[in-house]
Amino acid sequence: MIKLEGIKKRLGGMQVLEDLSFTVQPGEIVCLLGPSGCGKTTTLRMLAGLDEPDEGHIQGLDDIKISYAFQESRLLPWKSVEDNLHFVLKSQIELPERQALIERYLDLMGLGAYKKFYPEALSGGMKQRLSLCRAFAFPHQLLLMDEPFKSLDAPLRLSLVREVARMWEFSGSSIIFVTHDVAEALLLGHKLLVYSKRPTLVKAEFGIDIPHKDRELGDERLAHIYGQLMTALQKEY
Amino acid sequence: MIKLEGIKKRLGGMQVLEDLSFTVQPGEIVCLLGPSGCGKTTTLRMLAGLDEPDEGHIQGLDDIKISYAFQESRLLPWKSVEDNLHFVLKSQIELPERQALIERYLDLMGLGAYKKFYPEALSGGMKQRLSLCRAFAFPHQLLLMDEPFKSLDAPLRLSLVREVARMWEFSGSSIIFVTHDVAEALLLGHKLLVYSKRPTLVKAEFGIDIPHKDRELGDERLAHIYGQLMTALQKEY
Amino acid sequence: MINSTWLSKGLSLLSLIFFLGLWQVISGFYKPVIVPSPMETVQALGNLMAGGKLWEHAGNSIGRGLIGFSIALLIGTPVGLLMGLSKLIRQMFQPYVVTLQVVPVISWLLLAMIWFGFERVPIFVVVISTLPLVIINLVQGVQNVNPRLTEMAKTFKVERRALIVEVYFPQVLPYLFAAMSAGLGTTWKAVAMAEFLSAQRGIGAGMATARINLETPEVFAWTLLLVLMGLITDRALYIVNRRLTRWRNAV
Amino acid sequence: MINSTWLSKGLSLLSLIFFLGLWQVISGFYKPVIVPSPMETVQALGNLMAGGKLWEHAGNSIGRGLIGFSIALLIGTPVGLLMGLSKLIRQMFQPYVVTLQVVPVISWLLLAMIWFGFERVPIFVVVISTLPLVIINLVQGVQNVNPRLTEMAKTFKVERRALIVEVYFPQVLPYLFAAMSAGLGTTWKAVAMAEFLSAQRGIGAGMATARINLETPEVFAWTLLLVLMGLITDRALYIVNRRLTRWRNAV
Amino acid sequence: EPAAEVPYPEKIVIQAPPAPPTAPLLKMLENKPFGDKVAIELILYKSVEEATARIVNGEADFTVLPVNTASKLFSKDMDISLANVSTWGILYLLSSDNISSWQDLKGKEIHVGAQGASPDIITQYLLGKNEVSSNEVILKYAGSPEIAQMLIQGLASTAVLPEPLVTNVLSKNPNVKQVFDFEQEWQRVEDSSLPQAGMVVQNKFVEKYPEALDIIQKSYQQATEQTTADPSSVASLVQEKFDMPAKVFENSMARIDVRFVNAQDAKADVDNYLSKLLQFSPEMVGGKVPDDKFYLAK
Ligand SMILES: Nc1ncnc2c1ncn2[C@@H]1O[C@H](COP(=O)(O)OP(=O)(O)OP(=O)(O)O)[C@@H](O)[C@H]1O
Ligand SMILES: Nc1ncnc2c1ncn2[C@@H]1O[C@H](COP(=O)(O)OP(=O)(O)OP(=O)(O)O)[C@@H](O)[C@H]1O
Ligand SMILES: [Mg+2]
Ligand SMILES: [Mg+2]
Repeated sequence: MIKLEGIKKRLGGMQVLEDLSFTVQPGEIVCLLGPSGCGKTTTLRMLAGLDEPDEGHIQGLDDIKISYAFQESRLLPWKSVEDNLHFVLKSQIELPERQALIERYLDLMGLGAYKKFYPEALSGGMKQRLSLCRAFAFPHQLLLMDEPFKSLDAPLRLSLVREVARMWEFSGSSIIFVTHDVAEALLLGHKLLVYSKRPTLVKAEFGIDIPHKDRELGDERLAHIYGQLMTALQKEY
Repeated sequence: MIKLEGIKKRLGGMQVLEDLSFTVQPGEIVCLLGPSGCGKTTTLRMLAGLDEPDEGHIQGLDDIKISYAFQESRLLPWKSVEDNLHFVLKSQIELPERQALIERYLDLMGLGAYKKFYPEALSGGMKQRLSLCRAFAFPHQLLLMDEPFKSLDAPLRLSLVREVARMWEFSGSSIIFVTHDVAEALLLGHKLLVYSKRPTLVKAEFGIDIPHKDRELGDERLAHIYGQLMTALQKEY
Repeated sequence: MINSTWLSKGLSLLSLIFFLGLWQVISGFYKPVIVPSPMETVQALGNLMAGGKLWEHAGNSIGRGLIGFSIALLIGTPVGLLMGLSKLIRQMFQPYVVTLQVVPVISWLLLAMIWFGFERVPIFVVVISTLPLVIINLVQGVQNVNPRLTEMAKTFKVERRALIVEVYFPQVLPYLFAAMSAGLGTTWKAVAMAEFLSAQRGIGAGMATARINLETPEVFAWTLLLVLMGLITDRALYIVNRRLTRWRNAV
Repeated sequence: MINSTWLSKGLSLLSLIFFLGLWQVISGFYKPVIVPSPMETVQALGNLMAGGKLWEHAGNSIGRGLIGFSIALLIGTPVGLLMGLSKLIRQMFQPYVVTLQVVPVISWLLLAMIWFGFERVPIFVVVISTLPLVIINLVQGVQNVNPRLTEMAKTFKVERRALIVEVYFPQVLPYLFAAMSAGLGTTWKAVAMAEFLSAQRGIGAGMATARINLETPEVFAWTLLLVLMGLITDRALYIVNRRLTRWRNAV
Repeated sequence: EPAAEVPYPEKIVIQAPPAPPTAPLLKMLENKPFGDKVAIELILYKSVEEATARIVNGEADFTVLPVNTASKLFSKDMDISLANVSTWGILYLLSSDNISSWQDLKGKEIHVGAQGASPDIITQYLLGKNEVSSNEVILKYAGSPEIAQMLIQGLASTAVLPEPLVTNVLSKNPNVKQVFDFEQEWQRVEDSSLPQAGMVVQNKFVEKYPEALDIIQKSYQQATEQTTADPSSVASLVQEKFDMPAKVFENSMARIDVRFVNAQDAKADVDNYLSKLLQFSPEMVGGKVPDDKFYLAK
């Protein structure tokens, strides 16, 4: 279990996180929602060890393998699509297997034909998908995803949501999923956290224990949570 | 009237645009939808004069002032938030007026407190908003927007959709609006174009002549178009 | 933060002490006419200072160096920018840049003396030696400018001047700083070299006299002075650099 | 594309012709002992070639230059990377880099002759002259590496070696190329200079004899040879650079 | 031309290298041969290029140069004449090894300053004349000051050096002895003197100011005699202007042969010297031994 307790963080002379606490159970999908600039990315960065809280502490990260789909795509422009994946995977997986894995993920993301392209020759959504490939393919017990499906068209988004659910089923990893799309959160999350405006706390929390395959956006239980969620989000303005 | 006729474009050894034709009436809001990587950004680039069609031609762009909200934020990292705006506006608007305009737009986008911040100290959504400020503030008769509201939370998105409608009312500019969010397209567009997969054509076109203030997502007429639109988008997979 | 500043101060001091120690040890193996000890060198520097020669010579050299390097920057910046921006111009000018780089001072010397007069030869030599550094670095800098930002500026009809000053220049700055850092060091060396071969006054002229008279401590004293000048300009450059790239701290 | 290649070839040729013309005109104003004409220079080069001196001297110089510059790259690359990565190391080493830059050859000369032997002095001088260029450019390069990509690599637990070779290196490459471009030019000049002062054979030694004898056409001939060497290495570097940065064409 | 009516220029510029043979010029300046009528400026040059540039630009009326360099400039169409020869002996072979004859040099490393310059050629010539072939010795070249330093430290054992470095080395390393005086050696094998450096004058100056030229020649001769007779009288001046310690200067004056001989009288020696150099390496003298016009008429 990963536990954040009383996290505070100042950035750029402003109090960003003010007493943030929540837990992530093993194999749980936690969705973070909240206004732009409230500190969602900052939370992920601290979990990834790229930043330190000013106060408070994070427990349960030792020996946990983390993968991260950054908010920006952060690809190496001098490496081709497939080499961007080789780059992070080569210390993790040996070669014949690695190549197969890479091709599988590229095909999954509809990038199979672009293996030899350099990132700058990809469209915005294609970069985003490549960045997702990397995060999925990298072995992990905790997967951090920062608006993973932005820049993707609605049908693709939906199919990727299903794909994530399927992969989660297999791997049992914990996932922390930052999104602005309420539908995505409802379809994927076991726990939905709504952040307040800066200075930020968790101002609302919703649990959903419906199995993924049974979740439909039209479903009444989800519609109920949807309403509450929208209200919680709306209150911030 | 802007008119694209028989536009073809190869990129990276692949036929991206295959015979693309459509028109934009003065003061019309045209929404472009379509799968990721189909050529939406390429279309905007050609309208902005950043790229040339291989075949076909674009008419009606002479003497038209264009503003562009790029898919990536494209801010100058060495200039503060407000200086990024001064940079593009200073040849257009004289000083006391310019400063007032900049502050107005920054406040509108909730960035008023961040005037002196450098872009790298902004969150992803804040960068996106700054990039939008720039596109709105720059005087234009044609506004190109490439997924302008990605990375923004749902309530903010909605309020910005209303804001764009309000601004459009004032200015009467033409807008070409690329989005993956069907709701946005329904709330804003006068003409909705659905691109096919590569090689790309306009495979469906919808007109909506309901005034913006009367559009509600629950509205029956919109719901009808929504269904058709989703089907058109879905077919691509 | 405070700790690391102290640590680095301490280490810098340690490295200085190590250097002086090494010098002292080496000088023990040789007569002062070959390697004078640090003490003897400082003494020679003191004598030069007392004799009033130091400031006269150093003043000449510093003036020439700064003038020469400024000229190189003034010429090199626009030329480098243009060569970076246009392949055509680059191909036309590149052979001249290589020529400037490669031709030894000796080959220019006579012509330079005839054309510019003796006292201006060191300035000329500094220009010749540092100009290629400035140009080469700027060309690389311009070629590595982010084209997406240039597109942005062009889309918003930003004037050419603003494009160059506000978009290109900040991206080229690190290259320019590398050039200036390399160029300032070269400046002091080139001034001394040229004065050594041609001038009546200046650090290099002083070195030439000391060398003929086998006054090695004095040669070392002049050298020490050059090193001090180098350290001062390097430091000044570092401070300017830090100022101009403050925005990086945001990352 | 074809057009612009032809245009640029034409312009390059034009600029060469202009240069030769200018040289011819200038040489008209002076006696050959001051400025020999292009023809006289080429003749002198022909004589050197016929006498067999050319290849012997040039071979020596080329060998020394390449060895010296390779050593500078081998030392400078890791040192520059480390200095860029760690402020502590930078503060410790920076004074030494400045010292290397600023101290004129004359001040090293004797020690170099004693320690390395006469024939290796030119190699030493090349190392001394080009090492600071390599280090300074690499330090700037490393300091301008995109920290977001470094974060990415660290998050994915990429090994230190891969981080340096695959993330840092490509970003530092343009700075390294600027350094190599500046360094190769400096190499040929430094070799000639050092041979001029110390060696029996080599282009610089040939120049020294020609200079003492006021054989200016011969001095110019050696200079021309240096320029040719500079142009060749510059071209080679350009080709390598274009290969290694092919990914940029994607933008 | 009205200018020709004026017997003296306003100012006369003489350039010379900063070495002991230049000391008489300091003395001459002190003597004020023209009273206060004409200013004489003495410029100490640092490189051949510098000297050449002044001659070309007409910025120096008189220049003290190695004799072969003067010949070279003359045969390269410079409008100059040799006015006098003032330096005859200035080169010495020093060694810390036990050497008494040329044969003893066999198998030794000899350090010589300035490859291809007159010290190098004279050394090779004398070796040949004394039946030591070029492959029996190892000639090593470097700058003269560096060679002197190595002799002092004992890093080199045998070297050819000019004054004042010779004095400097001998005083700093008692193991090093003077073995040969090249002037004497030259006289032994050539039956002629060894002219090393002299003064050239611009021909324009000769035409315009014959009287001034005459005064310069005479007063230079006088100053040379005064200086050799009593070096200590100029020692402090030398120390001030050349930065050369007075003692070093006085000791080297005791060794070197500085003697004013006007060009016509030196002609035979110069002619012989240049033709020997020509045999060895034609480039050293400009491809041919200069004709009579080279020597300033009396
Ligand atoms: N510089 C380039 N070189 C090669 N191919 C390119 C280049 N730019 C774009 N492409 C290709 O053109 C196609 C269309 O790209 P475009 O950016 O227009 O897509 P898009 O519709 O905007 O997609 P998205 O919604 O993902 O942003 C893609 O397949 C992409 O790989
Ligand atoms: N390097 C920095 N320096 C100063 N302030 C920073 C820095 N990084 C982030 N901030 C500030 O921290 C706050 C939270 O940023 P964060 O990126 O966590 O927001 P977010 O919740 O991810 O927003 P978004 O949804 O827009 O991505 C913002 O106000 C931002 O200005
Ligand atoms: Mg974020
Ligand atoms: Mg796009």
